[in-house]
Amino acid sequence: MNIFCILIVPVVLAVLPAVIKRPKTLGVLNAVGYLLVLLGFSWFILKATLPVSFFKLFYIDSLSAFFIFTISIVTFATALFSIDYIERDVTSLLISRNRARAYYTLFNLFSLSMFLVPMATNLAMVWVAIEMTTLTSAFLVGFYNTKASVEAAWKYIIICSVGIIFALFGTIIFYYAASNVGVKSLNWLDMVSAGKGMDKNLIKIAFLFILVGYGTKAGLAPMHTWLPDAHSQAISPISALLSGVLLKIAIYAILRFAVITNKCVGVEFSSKLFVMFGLVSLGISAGFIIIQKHMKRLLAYHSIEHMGIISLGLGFGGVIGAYGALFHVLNHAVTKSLMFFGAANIIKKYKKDNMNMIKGVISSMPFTGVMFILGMFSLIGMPPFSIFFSELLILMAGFGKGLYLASGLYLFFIVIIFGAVLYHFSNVLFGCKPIDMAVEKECTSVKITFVFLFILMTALGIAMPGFLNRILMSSIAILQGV
Amino acid sequence: MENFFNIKLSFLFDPLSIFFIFTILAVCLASGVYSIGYLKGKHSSGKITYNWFLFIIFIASMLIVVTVSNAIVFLIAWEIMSLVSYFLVIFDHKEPKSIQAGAIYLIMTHIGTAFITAGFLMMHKYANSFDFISLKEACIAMPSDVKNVVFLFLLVGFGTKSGIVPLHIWLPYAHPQAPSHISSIMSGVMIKTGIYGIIRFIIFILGVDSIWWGVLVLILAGISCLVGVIYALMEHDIKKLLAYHSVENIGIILLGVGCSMVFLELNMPSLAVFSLIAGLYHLINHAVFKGLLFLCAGSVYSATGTRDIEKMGGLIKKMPITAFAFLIGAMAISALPPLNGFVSEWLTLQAFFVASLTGYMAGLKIFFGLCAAMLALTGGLAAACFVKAFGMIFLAMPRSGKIEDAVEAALSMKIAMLFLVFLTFALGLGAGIMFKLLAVVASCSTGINIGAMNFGLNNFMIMPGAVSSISLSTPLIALILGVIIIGVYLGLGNNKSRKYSTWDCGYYKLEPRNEYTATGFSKPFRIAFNFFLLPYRKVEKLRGSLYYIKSFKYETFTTPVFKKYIYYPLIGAVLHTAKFMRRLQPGSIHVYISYIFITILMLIIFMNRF
Amino acid sequence: MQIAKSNLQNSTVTIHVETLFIIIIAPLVSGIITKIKNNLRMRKGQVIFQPYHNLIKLFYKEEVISENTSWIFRITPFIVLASVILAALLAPVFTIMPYAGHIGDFLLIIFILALGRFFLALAGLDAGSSFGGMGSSREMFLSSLAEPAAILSIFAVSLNAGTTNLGVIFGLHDIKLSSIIAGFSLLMVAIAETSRIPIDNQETHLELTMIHEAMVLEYSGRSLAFIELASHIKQIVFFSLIANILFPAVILGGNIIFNIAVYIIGILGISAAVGFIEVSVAKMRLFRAVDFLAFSFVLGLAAVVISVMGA
Amino acid sequence: MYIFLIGIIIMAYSMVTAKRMMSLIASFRIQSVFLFLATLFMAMKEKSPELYIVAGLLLLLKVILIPNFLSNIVKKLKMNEGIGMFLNPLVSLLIAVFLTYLSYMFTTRIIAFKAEAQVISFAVSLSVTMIGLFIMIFRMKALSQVIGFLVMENGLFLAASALAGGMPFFVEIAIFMDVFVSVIIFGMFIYKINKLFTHIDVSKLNTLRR
Repeated sequence: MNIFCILIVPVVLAVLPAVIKRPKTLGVLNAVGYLLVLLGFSWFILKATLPVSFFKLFYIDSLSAFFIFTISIVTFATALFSIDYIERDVTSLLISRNRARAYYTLFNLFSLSMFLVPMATNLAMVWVAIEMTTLTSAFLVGFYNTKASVEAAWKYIIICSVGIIFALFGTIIFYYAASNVGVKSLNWLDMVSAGKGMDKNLIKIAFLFILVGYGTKAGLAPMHTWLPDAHSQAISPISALLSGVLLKIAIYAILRFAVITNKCVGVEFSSKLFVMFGLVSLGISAGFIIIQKHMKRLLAYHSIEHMGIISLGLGFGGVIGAYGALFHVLNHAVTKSLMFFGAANIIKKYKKDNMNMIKGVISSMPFTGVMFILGMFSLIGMPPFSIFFSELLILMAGFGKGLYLASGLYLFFIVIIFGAVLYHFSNVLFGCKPIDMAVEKECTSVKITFVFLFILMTALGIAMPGFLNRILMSSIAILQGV
Repeated sequence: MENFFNIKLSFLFDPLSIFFIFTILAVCLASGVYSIGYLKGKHSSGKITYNWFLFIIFIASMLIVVTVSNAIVFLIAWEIMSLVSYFLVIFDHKEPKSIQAGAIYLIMTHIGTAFITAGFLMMHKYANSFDFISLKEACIAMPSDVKNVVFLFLLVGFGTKSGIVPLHIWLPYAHPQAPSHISSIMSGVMIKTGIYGIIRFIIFILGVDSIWWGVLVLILAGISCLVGVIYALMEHDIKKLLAYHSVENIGIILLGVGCSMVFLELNMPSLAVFSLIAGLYHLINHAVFKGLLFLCAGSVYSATGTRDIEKMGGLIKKMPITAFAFLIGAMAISALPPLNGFVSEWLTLQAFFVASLTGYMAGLKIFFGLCAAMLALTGGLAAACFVKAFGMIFLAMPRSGKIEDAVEAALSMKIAMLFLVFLTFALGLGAGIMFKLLAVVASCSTGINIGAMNFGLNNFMIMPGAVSSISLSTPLIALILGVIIIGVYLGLGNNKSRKYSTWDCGYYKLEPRNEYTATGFSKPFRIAFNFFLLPYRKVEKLRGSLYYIKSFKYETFTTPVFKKYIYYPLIGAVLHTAKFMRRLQPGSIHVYISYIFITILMLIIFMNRF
Repeated sequence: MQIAKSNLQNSTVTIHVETLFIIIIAPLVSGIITKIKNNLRMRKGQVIFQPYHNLIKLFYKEEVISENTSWIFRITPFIVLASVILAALLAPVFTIMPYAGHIGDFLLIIFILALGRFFLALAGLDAGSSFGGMGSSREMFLSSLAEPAAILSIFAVSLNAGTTNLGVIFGLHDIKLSSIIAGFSLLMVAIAETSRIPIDNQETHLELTMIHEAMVLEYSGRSLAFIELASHIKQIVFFSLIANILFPAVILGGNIIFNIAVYIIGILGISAAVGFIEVSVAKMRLFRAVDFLAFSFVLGLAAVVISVMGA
Repeated sequence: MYIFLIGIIIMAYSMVTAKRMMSLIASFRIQSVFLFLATLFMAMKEKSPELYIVAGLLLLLKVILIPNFLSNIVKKLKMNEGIGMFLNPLVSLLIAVFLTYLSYMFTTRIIAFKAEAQVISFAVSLSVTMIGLFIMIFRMKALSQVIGFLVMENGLFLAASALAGGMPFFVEIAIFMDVFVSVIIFGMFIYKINKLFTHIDVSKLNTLRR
């Protein structure tokens, strides 16, 4: 039953700030808690035989296990990173101690809601949980109460709510379709089993609504518009969570519905849609990355690109494509959070976000700089880092399926983005640092965070751990509906 | 993951690979020794260790690239090679120029990699494996139009790495910025991995499918030769000059390779082998003498602190060893007998001659004739360029104060340079033996059995008996030249002579300012090739009065044709689109919501299209 | 293998004899040309042996060496001399040499001459006078433009012969149109290479028009003698190439006396032609010379095309 | 039954034409009342206790709490002035009608229902949702966007109950809670915006772009 520690830990940590006043202690406890979650869950997926379900409310198969695993990694890293970050915010009087405590509460609520999504059996519950993620994270986006951040938060919450309403509409139609064939339940398994007989037209429309709705949350263009604002204005550790996990959760929800849809109307329908959205996202993000000036916005658009890649992988389909897509989910989560932490450090150090005004990071903050440049190369798909392989897998799937045009465009956009990102960041990283700037000494927790993520992103590139491979394969089996 | 790529870390040590291993090791050994003296005192010890770290990875990755027998591992090693060399290019990471150079280099090479990847994946589609052997087998059954596409992709991909025109633009940026021992490796060896790729993947695995492949390669190669050497003539930054010569020499190598591709298609096996030998021979030669030249340039740079040859002069007295080494390198690259560059260019010319003698297509004959003429022109221009380079750097009087306190390079640097000088001679004089060895390499990479063809019976002369009755013996040439020179010198050399100043046309005294400059030297060429260089001049007159000009400044420039007419428009187009797309995000939430609405509407309307 | 060796020996013997012959008569040819020119100008002119006198005079003169120069300047004369002698060794004269290609072949001559030119140009820069530099620059310029023309004409000839082997080429038994065109193109190249009007002018030392003379301006005494001799030899090498293309020695059987006669007639004819051109044409500007060489290039190309056609 | 549906759609139109915040809220309240009645009707028809509870919750939340909360905001921020229109009422009304027509066509053409009741109710719910979206797009004020959101939600609720006789019970509860919480949070943000910008015209919130 240790699966419940995942849910209990955030709850406990959420109420903890009421009793403990010192932000630092809170932060440390937070980190420890999420370390427990990570270890506990890894132990769980090593030992337990999936799928497991708990009194009809929670159902964990390999797919959800994989996503929970991703979430727990990123949340742990974020918690670890938050310690020092929040501490420095407090000491530099950017925020009061109470706000710091509020931060920890919100952080835990946010991660709780995110953990809930992959566990829920009931698709409506999935919807509720996702809406909860929006509501909880909205405060974290608007955390600094500046004009910009509140604006971003408003856009975030409104646009996502609209999207989510569409998703609910889709869910309802699914439910209706299911009840037409006599399955009066929103339980995923039942719906899958009923999938064959459902009315094709209904399912198609429903899936469109789902795709647009959750796609809004997942940051697929052209519904991505909230994403750069929210990511860039959110308090930096949270940007990592948003881009690393939140988007993936929406993808998870889409996947669940896609399985039913494929059962009903065949694979072609969903895969075409995925490819289309993927390409559009890639194109739009490429365009915006080229002319981007702000570091965190650039990273945000880069997340859009990666969501596009994932959706392309799902669209290209086949075992290889799906494998690449899921693997990419994990890789992007790890790497992107590393990048956001690096950006956080840099922006804190230079007090500005405009990349034209930042120079010589390598010399001014060696550790962060080195990690940042490695992370950058991982992000734009250089071996031996893991993203290279997932991108290659997806490309392979595309060529294998004979979708030459799509694969060609994919390559083209990747190359353009490669150039743009390299250009922007190499100007930031190298060159001479401001003369009066002291060389940064990162504290241990930050260093541990970076090293942890770096090891992950390299190790995944060099060798695939067996249990992960097993989980991925069985999740693909689930996606293929066997 | 592995189970999809079925990565087996298997290696392939056929003669081709071994040939490249030797080439790489020879140059890397020299530059490694060189870097000891070159970096000492310039950088902190930490920086030097960092350099060694990268250096080792660089060499290792190159070795893996040329030996591995799995396309995916090849790709990985390829990318790592590019990445490490990028870090070496921006070794001096505070200098904005090196940042820009590094960015251009990595972006260009990544574009190339994208093409290579596409090519590999298309092959993989037919082979369902990335192992070379199974790829080779699969390529036999591949439809020919797919083959053509794959060929073009691979050509563009590897061409970018090896810097054939018009994909060459990164060389003159990256080579000068890297530390000299690195630029000697990059220009000497790394760009050759592109040639390796072409030979391995196009000739060995894909197999030549139609005649226009070879012709296309030949045309590109010819253009590369001329463009490279003409730009080199205009260039006064010594390392940029050498970089442009790399473009030229890659062209010459590809002339051999392309020739052999044509013959493979026309199935004239002996000729195919012969011309591939020519190409490979020039490859290793270029590796050696270009490495040598870059090392010399490096020691000149570290002695004088400038790379501008207009500011040099008279260094032959200050640094005799370097001067000697550079002279040998210059002679080799201008194809003067009996050195190695001469042998390979002679072989290439022979290939063209014999080709057109035994060939049966009239058009091809004339085409080969033109290729030969182009090669000859290139040789002449290269010689002119190196007369300029050597003359301006080492001869006559110093042209600026920078020269005064120049000293001879450190011991390790001298050793490295002399080692390469030795190799230059060895490759020149041991032509017969090399020829035989290369025959084996060529036969393995073309898959032609040369047992029947009596290539190189003799150790002292090249006798391509299979293709023609002529032969060439560099040792004999060296011998005769030596005998005559020494004989004449001993017999008649000692003569009473006295020293006096150069004739100064009755001017008070001859100053460095009267000397002929590099710009002046290259002026005839600038005018002769103005249709391509599009030169323009900037004249600044500072007038005291209407009739009296205080100072007069005259500069001349040449238009970078490829950048101006190919790359800038492309980049401009991309940026323009991006700027246009920016309007999509006006920041108004209402617009954003309407996007969602429109999307869902469109999707529903076109639902049944999906 | 054995046969090859033995042939090598006897052929090298013949080569040596011929080589000595042309080295000896090389200055004479220059003298003859000067004589012809003078006569055409209605002058009496010097005796045809004048070049020998000059050489001997220079040979015993004291040598003045600029103090700016380096060892390059000193060794250059020897290298130049050696290179042209080697070229002379390779050059076909009046025997069919079935294995003349053992050292090298037709192409080697061009490369060898390039070696000498390279050092001469360096020496021109070495002294640091502006004339030397100008000379080297122009010399390299013209020669690099001349090379493709030479290659093409040789290409045409060897297309006719079916090989690049000298002996075989000049053993070819009928004169083809293409060979003749190629010969003319090679003649133009020779004019450029031997620095004669309309490209260059050996007689004047007018500062701004010098090319070859400017390069060797700093030389004096014995070194100058060597260089002069070298240029004489270079000239005769080119002439004998052209002679063997235009007047193949062996039209009627391999009678050695006859061959020699034909050869000498050929050389005289070419000298006459060159002399006539020199007196009848004005010297061109440097950039007109480009057109001149371009024309010879076109001739060469035409020769190739025609020989491909089979004429 | 149709009475209620017609009432709901009429209210939607009146919201489209509403010029002032208060009238907007009021018509939303009435629409919710109609919705409540519709649910009650259905509950009576199917005699299911769950539906009664749902109806009760509907009454509590959508008819009483949320509208009161919103009108409190209006009072506190003293902004019962125009809700800021990109399009004037007449055009908006035309568009709304067009949307209704569109959704009707959609329902009949694409999802071919059998029962006519379903057609009507689905068409109504869809058009209400669309109109809610329309309000969010074409009204400038933050509050009007919130109301648009609620209208969409009403449409969904109607769809749910009309199509499938309501979602499973606890799902309904959860969704209600969710909507309630989100409205609260919207409100808090509206306060924040008002504090920082001294207005709640979100069309002026466009500093973050590209």
